[in-house]
Amino acid sequence: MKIVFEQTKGLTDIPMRYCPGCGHGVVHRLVAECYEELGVQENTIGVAPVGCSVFADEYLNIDMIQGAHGRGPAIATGIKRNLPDKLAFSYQGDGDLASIGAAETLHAAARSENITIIFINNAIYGMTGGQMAPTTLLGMRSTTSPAGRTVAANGYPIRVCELLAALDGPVYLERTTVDKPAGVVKTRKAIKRAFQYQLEGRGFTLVEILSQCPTDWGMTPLQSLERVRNEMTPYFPLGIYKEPEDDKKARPKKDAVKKES
Amino acid sequence: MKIVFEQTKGLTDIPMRYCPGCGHGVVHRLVAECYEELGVQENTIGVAPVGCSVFADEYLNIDMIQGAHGRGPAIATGIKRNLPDKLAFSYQGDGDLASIGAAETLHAAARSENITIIFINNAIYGMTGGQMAPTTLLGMRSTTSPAGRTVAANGYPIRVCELLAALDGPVYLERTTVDKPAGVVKTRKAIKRAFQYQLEGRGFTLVEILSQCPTDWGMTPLQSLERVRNEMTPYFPLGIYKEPEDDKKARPKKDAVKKES
Amino acid sequence: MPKIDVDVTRCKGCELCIPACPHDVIGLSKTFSANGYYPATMVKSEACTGCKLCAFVCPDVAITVYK
Amino acid sequence: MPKIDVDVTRCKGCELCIPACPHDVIGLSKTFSANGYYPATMVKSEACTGCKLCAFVCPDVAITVYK
Amino acid sequence: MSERILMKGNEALAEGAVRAGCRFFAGYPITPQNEIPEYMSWRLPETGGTFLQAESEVSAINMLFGAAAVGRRVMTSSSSPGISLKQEGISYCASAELPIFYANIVRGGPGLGNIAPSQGDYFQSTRGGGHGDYRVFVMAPKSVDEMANFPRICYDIAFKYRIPAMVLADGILGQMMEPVTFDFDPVEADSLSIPDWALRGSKPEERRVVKSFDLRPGKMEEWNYRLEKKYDEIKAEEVRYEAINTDGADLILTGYGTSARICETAMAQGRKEGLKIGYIRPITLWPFPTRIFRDLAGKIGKFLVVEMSLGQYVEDVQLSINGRSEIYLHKRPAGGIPTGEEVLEVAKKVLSGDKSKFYV
Amino acid sequence: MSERILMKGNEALAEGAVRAGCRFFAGYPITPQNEIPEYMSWRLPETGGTFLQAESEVSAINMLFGAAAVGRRVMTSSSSPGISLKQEGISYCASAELPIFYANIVRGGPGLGNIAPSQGDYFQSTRGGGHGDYRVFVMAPKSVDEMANFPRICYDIAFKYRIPAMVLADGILGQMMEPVTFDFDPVEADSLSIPDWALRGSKPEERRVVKSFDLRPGKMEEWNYRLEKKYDEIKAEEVRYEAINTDGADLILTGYGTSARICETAMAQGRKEGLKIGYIRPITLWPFPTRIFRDLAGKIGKFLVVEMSLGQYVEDVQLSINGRSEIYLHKRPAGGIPTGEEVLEVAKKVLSGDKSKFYV
Amino acid sequence: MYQGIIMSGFGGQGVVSGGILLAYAGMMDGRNVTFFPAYGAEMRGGTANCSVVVSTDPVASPVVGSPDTLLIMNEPSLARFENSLKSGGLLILNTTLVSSRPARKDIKVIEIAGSEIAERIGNVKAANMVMLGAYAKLTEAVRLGTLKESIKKVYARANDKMVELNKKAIDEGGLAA
Amino acid sequence: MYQGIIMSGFGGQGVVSGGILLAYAGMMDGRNVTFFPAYGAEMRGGTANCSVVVSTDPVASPVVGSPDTLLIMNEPSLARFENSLKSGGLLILNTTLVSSRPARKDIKVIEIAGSEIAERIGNVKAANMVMLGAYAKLTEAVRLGTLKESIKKVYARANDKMVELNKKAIDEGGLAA
Ligand SMILES: Cc1ncc(C[n+]2csc(CCOP(=O)(O)OP(=O)(O)O)c2C)c(N)n1
Ligand SMILES: Cc1ncc(C[n+]2csc(CCOP(=O)(O)OP(=O)(O)O)c2C)c(N)n1
Ligand code: SF4
Ligand code: SF4
Ligand code: SF4
Ligand code: SF4
Ligand code: SF4
Ligand code: SF4
Ligand SMILES: [Mg+2]
Ligand SMILES: [Mg+2]
Repeated sequence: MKIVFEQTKGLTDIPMRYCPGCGHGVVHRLVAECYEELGVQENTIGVAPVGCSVFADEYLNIDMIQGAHGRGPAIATGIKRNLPDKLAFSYQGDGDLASIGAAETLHAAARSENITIIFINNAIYGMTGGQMAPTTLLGMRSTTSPAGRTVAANGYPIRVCELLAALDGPVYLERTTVDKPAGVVKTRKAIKRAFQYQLEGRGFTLVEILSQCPTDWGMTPLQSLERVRNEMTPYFPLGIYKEPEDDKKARPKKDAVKKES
Repeated sequence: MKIVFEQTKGLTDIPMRYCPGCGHGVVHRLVAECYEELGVQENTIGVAPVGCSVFADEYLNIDMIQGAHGRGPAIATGIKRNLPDKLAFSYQGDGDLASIGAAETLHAAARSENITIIFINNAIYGMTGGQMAPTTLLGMRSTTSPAGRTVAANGYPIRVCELLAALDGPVYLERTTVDKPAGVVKTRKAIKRAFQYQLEGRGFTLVEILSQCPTDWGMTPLQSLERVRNEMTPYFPLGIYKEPEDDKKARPKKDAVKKES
Repeated sequence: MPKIDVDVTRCKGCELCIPACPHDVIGLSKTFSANGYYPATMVKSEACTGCKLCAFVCPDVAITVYK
Repeated sequence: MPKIDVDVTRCKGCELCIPACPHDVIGLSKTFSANGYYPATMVKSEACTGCKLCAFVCPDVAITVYK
Repeated sequence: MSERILMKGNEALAEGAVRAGCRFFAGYPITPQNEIPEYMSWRLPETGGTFLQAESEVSAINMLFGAAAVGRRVMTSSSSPGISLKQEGISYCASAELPIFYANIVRGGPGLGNIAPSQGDYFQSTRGGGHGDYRVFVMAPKSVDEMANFPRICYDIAFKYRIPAMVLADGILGQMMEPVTFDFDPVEADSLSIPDWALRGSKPEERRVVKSFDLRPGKMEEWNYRLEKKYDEIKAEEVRYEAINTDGADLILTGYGTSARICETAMAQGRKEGLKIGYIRPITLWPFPTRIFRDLAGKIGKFLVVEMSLGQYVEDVQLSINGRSEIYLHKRPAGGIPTGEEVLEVAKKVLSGDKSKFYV
Repeated sequence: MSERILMKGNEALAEGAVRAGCRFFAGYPITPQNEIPEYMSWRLPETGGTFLQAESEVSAINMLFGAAAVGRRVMTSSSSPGISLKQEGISYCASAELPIFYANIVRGGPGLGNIAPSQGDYFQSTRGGGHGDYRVFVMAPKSVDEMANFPRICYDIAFKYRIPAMVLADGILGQMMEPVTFDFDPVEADSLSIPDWALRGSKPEERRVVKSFDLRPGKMEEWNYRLEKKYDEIKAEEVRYEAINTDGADLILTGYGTSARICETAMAQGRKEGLKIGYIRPITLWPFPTRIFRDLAGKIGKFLVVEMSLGQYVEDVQLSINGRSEIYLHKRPAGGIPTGEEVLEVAKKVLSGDKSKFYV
Repeated sequence: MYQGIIMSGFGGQGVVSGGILLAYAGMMDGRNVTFFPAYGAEMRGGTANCSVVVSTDPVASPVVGSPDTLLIMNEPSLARFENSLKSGGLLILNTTLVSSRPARKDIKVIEIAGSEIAERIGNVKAANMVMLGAYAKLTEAVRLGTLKESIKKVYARANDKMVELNKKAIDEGGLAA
Repeated sequence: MYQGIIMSGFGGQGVVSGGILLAYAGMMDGRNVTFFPAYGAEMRGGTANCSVVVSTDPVASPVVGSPDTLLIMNEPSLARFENSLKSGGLLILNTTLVSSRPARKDIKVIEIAGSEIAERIGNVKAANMVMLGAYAKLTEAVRLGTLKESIKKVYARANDKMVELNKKAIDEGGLAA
């Protein structure tokens, strides 16, 4: 009997300190599997955000840097411009990427900076205890929208892939989930593709992963998966929002963006 | 013989200190004419940016506030949330709005903050002497892109209307020019419409005006109009990028957005 | 007869009004102003229709139009 | 026979693997671990096909699959 | 009004601000102050006020810039890194003479640091982390009760002098619960008169302009002298401190905020043991209570400064004492919290002539 | 190498940085320092380096955070409000021990202020405008020649101790032209060894992590003590100053940067007139040349501090003198530039016993 | 009188609300009190703890480094806090969920089947109250009666049944101690 | 020797480049020199000015508050700077473009038809050189020869014809003074 699935060498042995059922763990693993599989683990530099995944450097078995809240794209830019042959990615939460770091994200994308962003959209500020995120759904409760998010008070949740797709800079943008095995497989493929494009020097890539935060959603892990499926994906449609023209033509139709009506 | 055109009471008597032929002057006048015509001059609060129009408070004959570079949308938010019955607008340049203030712009738009932004896109940092702006065209020289802007070094210019149109928040977005009388008339109409929507409490409105900066472009005023027409409008197509559904249906087809192919 | 009046304390001689006028009414003055500019002036005053197009484009609100 | 091995020092009893398994192989243990969680365990071990779906969704990389 | 309530420091501060008339809050989450925005998010709407979660600290301080300019009592809060990001905006408020109120619930720095209690932002608060010559009125509560009652004082000063006012507190004061009594009647925000400088939409003849600069030659220098005059007035009028058992003391313990509580305990225990220990605690960090130190300098031989930072507060003590007494320093940065016993032990060493903590 | 060139201060600084090995610059335009990014925008590509116009000052400092972490010699520059925005990032660099070099070409504050020369950011530079206990190596050039030559010293110190290093200069030093001689051989950036802490992509066993925090209990306190030790070493080793005619002087003039030049002129003129005037000028503002002041304190009766700010630099002088001499202060904020005659006049008044400028 | 208390257990065992109740009761009894929670990243991973001080003198710091009393509600908490207890201090152990026993001999250990008792009287979640009842009985830092009276004030949203259950749990704790 | 000079005119009259040339020549003559431009918002509106110091002693500040010499190239500049000139100072006036005359009687005024001369010898833009030639001749702060020699160094991109024209303009200025 042989092992058909085990922990990737891309991860360290340290058990992850995320809450039970948290989406960060799976995504960490996928990121690690991708750089390992691409044979670039020793040539990868990761940027950890401020957010629950501030600890990513303990788990991802590569050179890592942890910087100021929201500034991952700028930090990755500083790295990549000086070491253009390395794989550089920034791992970020929704508060980090779309709120305080909105300008850095937008401009790295507009510059078509040759970096990859792994974007965990869990519609909440996890680390700080459940405040409203720029991606918190309308009606969703958080500790700073205790009666539920409303347009009047807080405006609309931001769809990052759709927004960045309006720029010329991004090369590849895809939104996935990790709520079931098929989603996990797709996410892995997306991350790998993003890394590959970067290694080919094509420019800015981003994978947005809809993820669960059972703790700050006040749900069991299984309930939280239901929310991802039933509440998040309708507002944040899964799919590819930008890809190189050549690949687009090659790809079968069914992968196309399913936008909300 | 009677006067058929004279300076609006919306402006003070102080001669404007802009360079000869600068686009700011015309737009100041149009803004002033609009609030005057709408009968809300005494109920309007304007936010002046950091940029050449930092002096707007000397010319616009209303209550004005001048704040930190790029933060106009946040300042206008602070005003409007506390005085919801007043007309509040933020007047901003491209560096101010789309570079340092990108996050503030994006989030005011996403919140559908009930304010208006008058956005002067002159593709350059005017006040500081001609550095590259986020809207500087590819190939265009500036003091920080002395050999001309390139994708590799500086990425792509940002199209603000197109970008914000990807959000749910904005109610009205239009791009115009002031390069000839017809453009001036259209710009005036657009500003007035934006103000009206705000007075109706509909939410976020923005008018982007392609404008000339003869000084930092190193051109005569007349040459600079040519650049607006021949170089800017192809990359920044004029038109309406977002408007209330009801108005859209009512409007004749020809006003529709002419996008680049 | 329609005419325009250029405020020389405001006019900066940018010439934007010149091509804006459909009847070639405007040109630059030959002498410069206290501010050091050659201000706009009517060079074909009889052709003015009072259409205001020149005033629309003037960045310095230097033009008053009479009709 | 295919099987999975759950690392009880990593498993947090989140149950995500349970519905992921197409053959209802997994359940939670009745006793809690040193970390205070009820870890996942094979409750119908004979049904395991080694398909790895459970491992795919486990956020704590607690599952090793043998086949 | 005189009811005793068990409250968390952050919530007491928020409630204190609301009772003092705050009707606009903009902020961005950060530990250990999240209870402030969270509290405001339901409390302000109750009063007809507005809570806004800003997209960043930079945006929040600029929302305040706008909101303060229309004459509202406004507030923001954050913790160290977030307060650093607000420095430009605070400098703008100071220059434009906008009265804002904010709180820094300090965490351990520098960098991301940790979320443990710390006093590492003393310099930033008292010297202005922002650019240019300006000052902020800084209050340092030592209890949850003071967290509850200082916002009102801050608003009064902020509006009287048109300057930013802040509460500087460490994570302990933000996170702990203690009994609280609000010592003032709630302010009816609507009854507050609109300041004559506030933007409200005006007739052209009466229009108002708020700005933070004047580019005409020499004018910005004058602008600064005008601000300086105001600061001098505040220095003369608004100093607050507490001084206990200073008469005939052999040693004065001094610290602010949580360090002050610890000094107080050490003093109490020391006096029980017959040691002549006194204690001074600045309540306002700017303006600093220079005079009380100056008055005692020379008379009392030794001062022991206790701070949860690496030698920041001590500079103000030294500037006040100006060489006329010995100063000793006990410092613990970024989450190191001295205990009363620890401080007393140091005090005894100092009294016995041990120079190891000698500062100057 | 010893050629004399007429250069603008900002350009001399930029060229000095490039010759000292700078190969990455990220910045955002702001007067009066625009010549720095403008120069870098063509100069760095010539050397194979990278110039980036960042979307903001916040982004620029964080680009440096990344670029410094891979071991490059990096630079950013700005002026007052922009430097305020960078404070969070500077605190992060200090905590993560990343050697960065930056310049603040100060303008008149607070707020938007004006673009006239000023020294109003002394506190921010020397006390840390950011959060937490940290220090930045601060050099204050007084001439374009020093603008050209100080970047190299800053890089040396920054890399030796792994700390941020900065040049603090006012708009005069940035905008004026003066003859310059580069007093060092250009550094070949490619020949610099890659520091052993730099991120380069590593084998798992050798992987490197750059971060600015440690959340484990007590660890951040240790982290701070480690930084403090380094700062103490720098205080002991890296102080630089200039002291002229101090022996037997009746009065010492002191100022830094442009103020120092002015003091020097006043001294020269005063001595021509037979007055015993000396002069001290700190070259490093942090570490501050405390010792030279301390050594002269008590011996020389009077010190006259000249600063283009409202009483910031004088605090360090006072902390050094510690009550043992009289200190006088002549201050001009936000664009007020004292002349040599003006300073000499004040000096004469002080010598004659006039107390109107008495500081402490 | 000075009592520094640390209460520790799993998230969900009511450690924080128990601590607040204790502080509140202390206040009602005229003591100086402080309550200090573990917060932020410390919270991740499912354990919770808080510090309470009840004292006749003003409280210097609410951070309890060396507690006089430990209320230990689960296994990991024992390991984490045992060594911090003052020599001669009191350790109250929820034996239902803690199978180990302290190694130290210089402390006083009281074993209470907290969760079991709570389950028996109606809700395992009242185990925190059982522990507090035992604490009040043993130390007299707060009065048992005040603890019970405080329930309604501290848990404003609790219904009568809940209040009664909690009161009962406090009494049971007192009896068991 | 200490000479504080302000040169002022319209943008395009070569005020800045003239100032730099003067400073450069001063440096070549072994003087201490500084050049300080007006910058930023001051520049808007089409006027330009700069300060130059040429001195045998080290220069304290490059900001010239009360100049020893004024080189005035257009009308508005006269109004702006006349009063700042030191008593007994030198005012060199480009009479082609300045029709007013200074009101002050305590200064020395030299009238040079700078723009006219420049136009005559080939390019009105060389008026700045005419003024500088006059200045060098009158004050001897820099040598006329050094000024001419410096042209090639300072205007690295100037072609030979331009260089010659500028040299000529300097000479003409010297003659006119
Ligand atoms: C400048 C600054 N502001 C705020 C914070 C506090 N903070 C830490 S993480 C975080 C947000 C976390 O949310 P998100 O980015 O969505 O990540 P998640 O934890 O949900 O994965 C915030 C606001 C900080 N550390 N620094
Ligand atoms: C924080 C900060 N950064 C930079 C500046 C300098 N600055 C002033 S205006 C400006 C840009 C002006 O360009 P734009 O916004 O396009 O306006 P324009 O002058 O072209 O109308 C900059 C960078 C500043 N004042 N504050
Ligand atoms: S708080 Fe949410 S995002 Fe953070 S570790 Fe827990 S579940 Fe994951
Ligand atoms: S620099 Fe450009 S934008 Fe500024 S006033 Fe002059 S022409 Fe207008
Ligand atoms: S009013 Fe019309 S016709 Fe008359 S000058 Fe102006 S543009 Fe020409
Ligand atoms: S457009 Fe206005 S400013 Fe320009 S030349 Fe005509 S009148 Fe003068
Ligand atoms: S490997 Fe497949 S069958 Fe086996 S337990 Fe996992 S999911 Fe079930
Ligand atoms: S998914 Fe992983 S952590 Fe969760 S219960 Fe299953 S094995 Fe345990
Ligand atoms: Mg999140
Ligand atoms: Mg612009």
